[in-house]
Amino acid sequence: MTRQATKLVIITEQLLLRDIARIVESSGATGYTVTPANGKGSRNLRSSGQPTASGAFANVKVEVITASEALARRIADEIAGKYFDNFSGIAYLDQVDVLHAKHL
Amino acid sequence: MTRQATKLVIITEQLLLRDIARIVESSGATGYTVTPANGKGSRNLRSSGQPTASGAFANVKVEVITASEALARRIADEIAGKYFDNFSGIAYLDQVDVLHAKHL
Amino acid sequence: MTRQATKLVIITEQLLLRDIARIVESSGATGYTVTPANGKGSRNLRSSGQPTASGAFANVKVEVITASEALARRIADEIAGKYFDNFSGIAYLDQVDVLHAKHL
Amino acid sequence: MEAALEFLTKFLTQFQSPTLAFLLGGIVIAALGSRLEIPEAVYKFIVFMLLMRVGLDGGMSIREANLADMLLPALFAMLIGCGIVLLGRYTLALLPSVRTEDGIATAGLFGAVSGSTLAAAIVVMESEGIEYEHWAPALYPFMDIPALVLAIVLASMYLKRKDGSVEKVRVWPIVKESLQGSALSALLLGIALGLLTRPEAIFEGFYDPLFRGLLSVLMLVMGMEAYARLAELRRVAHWYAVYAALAPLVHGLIAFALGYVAHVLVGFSPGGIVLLAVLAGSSSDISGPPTLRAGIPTANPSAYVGASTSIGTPVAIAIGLPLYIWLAQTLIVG
Amino acid sequence: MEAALEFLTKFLTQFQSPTLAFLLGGIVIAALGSRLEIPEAVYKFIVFMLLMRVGLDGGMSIREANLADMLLPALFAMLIGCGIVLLGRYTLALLPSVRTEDGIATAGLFGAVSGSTLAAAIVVMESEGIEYEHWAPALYPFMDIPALVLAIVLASMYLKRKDGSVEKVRVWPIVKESLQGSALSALLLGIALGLLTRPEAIFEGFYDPLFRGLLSVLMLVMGMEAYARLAELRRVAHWYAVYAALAPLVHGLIAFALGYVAHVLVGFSPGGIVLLAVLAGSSSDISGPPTLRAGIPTANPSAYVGASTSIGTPVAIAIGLPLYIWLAQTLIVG
Amino acid sequence: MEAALEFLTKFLTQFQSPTLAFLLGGIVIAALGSRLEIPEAVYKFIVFMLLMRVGLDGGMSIREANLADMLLPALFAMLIGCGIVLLGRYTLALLPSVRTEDGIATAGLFGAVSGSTLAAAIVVMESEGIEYEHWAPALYPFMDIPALVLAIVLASMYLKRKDGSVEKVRVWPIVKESLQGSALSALLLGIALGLLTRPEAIFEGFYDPLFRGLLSVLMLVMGMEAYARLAELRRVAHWYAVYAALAPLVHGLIAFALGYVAHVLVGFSPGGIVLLAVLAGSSSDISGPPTLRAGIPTANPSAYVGASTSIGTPVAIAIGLPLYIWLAQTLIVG
Ligand SMILES: Nc1ncnc2c1ncn2[C@@H]1O[C@H](COP(=O)(O)O)[C@@H](O)[C@H]1O
Ligand SMILES: Nc1ncnc2c1ncn2[C@@H]1O[C@H](COP(=O)(O)O)[C@@H](O)[C@H]1O
Ligand SMILES: Nc1ncnc2c1ncn2[C@@H]1O[C@H](COP(=O)(O)O)[C@@H](O)[C@H]1O
Ligand code: NA
Ligand code: NA
Ligand code: NA
Repeated sequence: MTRQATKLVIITEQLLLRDIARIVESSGATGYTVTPANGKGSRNLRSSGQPTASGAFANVKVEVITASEALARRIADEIAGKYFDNFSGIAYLDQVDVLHAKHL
Repeated sequence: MTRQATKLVIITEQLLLRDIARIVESSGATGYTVTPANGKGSRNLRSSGQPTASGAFANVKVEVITASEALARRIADEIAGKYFDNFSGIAYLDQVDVLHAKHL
Repeated sequence: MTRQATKLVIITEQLLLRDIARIVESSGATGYTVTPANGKGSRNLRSSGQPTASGAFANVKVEVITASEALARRIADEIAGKYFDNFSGIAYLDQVDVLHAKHL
Repeated sequence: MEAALEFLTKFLTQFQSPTLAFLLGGIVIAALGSRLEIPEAVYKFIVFMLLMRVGLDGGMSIREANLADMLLPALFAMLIGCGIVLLGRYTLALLPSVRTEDGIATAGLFGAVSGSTLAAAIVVMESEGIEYEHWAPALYPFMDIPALVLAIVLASMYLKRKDGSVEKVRVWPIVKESLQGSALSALLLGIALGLLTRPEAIFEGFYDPLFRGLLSVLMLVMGMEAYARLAELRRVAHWYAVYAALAPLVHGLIAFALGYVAHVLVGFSPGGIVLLAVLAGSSSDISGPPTLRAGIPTANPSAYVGASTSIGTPVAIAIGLPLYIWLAQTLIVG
Repeated sequence: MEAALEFLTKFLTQFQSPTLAFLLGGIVIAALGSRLEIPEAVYKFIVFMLLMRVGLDGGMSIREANLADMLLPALFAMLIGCGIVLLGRYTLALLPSVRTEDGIATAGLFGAVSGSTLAAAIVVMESEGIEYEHWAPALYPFMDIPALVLAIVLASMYLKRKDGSVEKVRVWPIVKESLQGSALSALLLGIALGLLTRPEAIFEGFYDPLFRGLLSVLMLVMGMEAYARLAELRRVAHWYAVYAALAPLVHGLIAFALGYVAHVLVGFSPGGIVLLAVLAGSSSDISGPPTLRAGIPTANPSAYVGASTSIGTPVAIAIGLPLYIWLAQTLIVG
Repeated sequence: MEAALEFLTKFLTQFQSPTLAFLLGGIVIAALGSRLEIPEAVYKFIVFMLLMRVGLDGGMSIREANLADMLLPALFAMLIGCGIVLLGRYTLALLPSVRTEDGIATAGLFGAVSGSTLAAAIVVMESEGIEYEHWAPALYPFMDIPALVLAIVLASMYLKRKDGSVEKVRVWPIVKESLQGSALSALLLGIALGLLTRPEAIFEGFYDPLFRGLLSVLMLVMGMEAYARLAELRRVAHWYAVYAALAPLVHGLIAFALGYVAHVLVGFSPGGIVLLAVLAGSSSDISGPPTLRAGIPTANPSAYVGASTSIGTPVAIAIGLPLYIWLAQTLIVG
């Protein structure tokens, strides 16, 4: 199996992870992957008062692979609309070829 | 130098990392990169009995950049064939342009 | 908003992170994201004498999204030119569609 | 005159106490560009250990305490938490260069309580042999939660008035969010275990002996952090720095006065008064910021976290704490 | 009647011991949605510290032990490990709603040993002043490894029969895999260091004094974990829950009986019997699961990990441990 | 003859001391493929704890020390640091199969100091009741920094001569980089706090009692690490292995001789001489490698890190330390 799919990547504050996971799960996407991240962007808000001196990862990178690009865009729009005015965040799409996955 | 290449991404259980590294190393690929990850997919097996309450990263994301797409597919097929029936896992390809690398 | 952009990915030794961040920041890029990584490549230098036995992530993956591909290449060339002879490192480009970002 | 001299001496000696010395040491090495790092996992565990120690101690002493004695201090703690927020709402938040919601959030953070400042006070008091009601740390949530809730409610009211919206703010989710945070969870779990079970052996063999030493490490982190945040604070209005320098002392002294009333009415001890003042003078560093980010998303965290971490906490520990101890010893005991 | 009452009292007092109190505390705060987290690095280090402490103690006492005394208990440990797996293979794994390989894997995990349950038993016994052979923890691998190996062999035989394949299962790689796991490595290293070197000073100055306190933190993690896994357990057949509730006690009592035989034959102490029963009643939480995932890949870990972590371990600690102590005191000492 | 026998006994007993036992234990379990892991966060924190303990102790004793007594040893420390590098530059680095810059970097690493070897020496000396000047660990930076700076300068000079370039090497950035590293930061912060503040209570209640135990864990990590790096070392010229086996002892003995001079001239104690020899015989494991990577980027870290971690440190601890103690007891005290 090789199947064209869209990978949505959202990089945002760790603090929002629970909410974002909820949005992705209820969107109909078949899964998602989270990696720890740090970053610098337009504003440099720190999310949590968590020590910067302890090398913590304050951001997360969430990747959602969807068969339909429209779904990926809907998820991105919902998250950006809800949070990106007040929280650090960036969202982008990438085209990938899924070789093996249980569902998609 | 700019060289078209294929990036294979495998997201699977941390538990399998040693085996997967062995497969990649013996495949002829010139290298690989591993990042810690967490995720949710079709099944939610936990790999290790490792506490979920301690924020551990139970998955890994392995990226292998290869000059030949066929090699990437072979690696993915071997890993998926061996493990993905019984372990969490997803594999996909992405096209990238390698700018600097010692070998490829 | 959907905007074609270039994602530059640099995987190199953790040790160089401060210097690389300085280069990216002064290049005019609007931001960057860092994730911990481990890897194996052509040489297997360990950067720091940091215990390998303690599961540390000795590499970092730095991603820089730029509106102009030329800027991404300039950043990659500067970093590779300065460090990749003596340090582990790989640099590649990927095309992405940015959906939401404060600047770009 | 003599009294002032005495305070000055106390104040300067204080700088040699490990608590303050490590805090200042942290500021200094951060300023010098040191790459020393206390890993996040260790930092989180130290916070757990300290709050568990404080909670266990509190719980064990509630067992023997007269519940009636705790009522007035608890009521005062709530009043203080709310009073601090209202005070900030009608001073800081009204200043022309301060965005109203930023000011309210800052007041909320200063109304909330810092577990590490509390731990620092306990260590200093115990090493100086000052007695206090060991249940006093249980006043923490009585001050912390009302302050955060009130700040979020005030900010929502303000923002809704601006928008013309009429939705009501729901209080319970904020309370729950606070209680589920890692700091309050550890403290309350400790209190419950101290109250309901027999943890004396591990308290005396583990949590208590490690208390002071772990606190020294935490103070080092707080110092490094204070320096790291100064840059953030510089980007916002100067009024935040002024507020952060004065508010801890003003809040502490108000609480001291109320504590004194409790002293007269129900025999609240001088040491208890000091702790009440410390709770009031402290500003939250662990659980407050994420609660406020979620509750007042439009407020700028650089303002409130910067003010609290960079200036509020050092002032609360370095000036507030010796001040309240000196006051207690001079006015009450003396 | 009186005896039952006595057991009930012992049982209820037990709930106030720090060990059980922190376990229950962990379950409760997880159920209440607390975001308290003991970082993975700390959790791993605590496990190392506990097993190193147990190992050093074991090694130092093997030095003075009569090796002949250890033979029978070690043999019994092996028999028990294998017996538990066979018992599960021919009860749980034969139930219609249970996939055979899932049942075998579960039996393997319950035949294997939990380092944290062992540590909990040692702390409780030492705080109750119950004597035991300090080399008894060295029985751990004699029970753990045969159980895991036998489970993997039985599952492979079953699956091969289904497939018609005739390949032989290789035992040594499984044994090696077990021995190289972090838990057994730490325990065996501790035993070796205790046996061959002079670690008395650091045992008494470091590993032993921190033992109880660190265990309380580990118990908290185990409690949070137990709650977190309940959801997984609910998704599999109810029989796993029934097995997980009964098996620890059945296994513990069988081991108790065999331990009694050793008591009569070679003077194995009542405390040693309790430890043997605890080893048998425990189910592996650290090293067992990955060994089984690798060895029986088609088995569903939600079944065996869920059963062990959510129900097996709490039952083994909260009911099994006081039961065996009571039995030992009533039947043997009394 | 008798003396040699005595040394042999001392040497073999040493293998039973926890310090060396855990180091060897680490090598053995790594060689056996154990998956035991001391998490990075714990490792970093232990290093902090040990250096803070050494620093506090040093700082507190500098308070009472006669500064003049420290001058000569400090001068000798600098001479030794530079001498080791020069010695390596004109032996190892000139060998035909050794790239010059790799040889210089290796000499730099062996001239620099290992905090963990220093901590190991202190534990062994204290457990054997050997007196020493407690400010002696403050000699660390006097040897470490000049060695690293000189190595980087020599390498740059060599490389520039090869290139025909005439740019000057700037020394201050290298010194600053060293001082800001996590190891020296912790040590110097400890010294400053010990000198200027009153940390006695936490020193005696926290940093000191945990010292030996934490060191045992660190030794375990160093052992596992030594094994892990052997593979790297095998890929480079055999001369590195030869150098790594001999250099620690040669350097230690040179330092011992100079320390003896200080003994005669200013009464430097036998224990102080041993520590000076240990500093010289040790090779940096934490802060040296990144400084050298940055300072001599073309040098191959597999050569110098491999040589130091795999062979240098084990030799320095297992052979050097008991040798210097025996020499001090035989030649000076005896
Ligand atoms: N140009 C960029 N390239 C890569 N990552 C970025 C970029 N801009 C922002 N980010 C990431 O997105 C996060 C939020 O960005 P911002 O909202 O602009 O502060 C940052 O912390 C970075 O991790
Ligand atoms: N649609 C998806 N998008 C992103 N990551 C996924 C997706 N599906 C699965 N994954 C990742 O792949 C892992 C295994 O998936 P599964 O085998 O479906 O449980 C998950 O834990 C996720 O990390
Ligand atoms: N073919 C590859 N695929 C993925 N990552 C690679 C590859 N080659 C190198 N890398 C990464 O880049 C780092 C440096 O590579 P090198 O400079 O070849 O040692 C490695 O540690 C890997 O993390
Ligand atoms: Na307050
Ligand atoms: Na068992
Ligand atoms: Na040296």
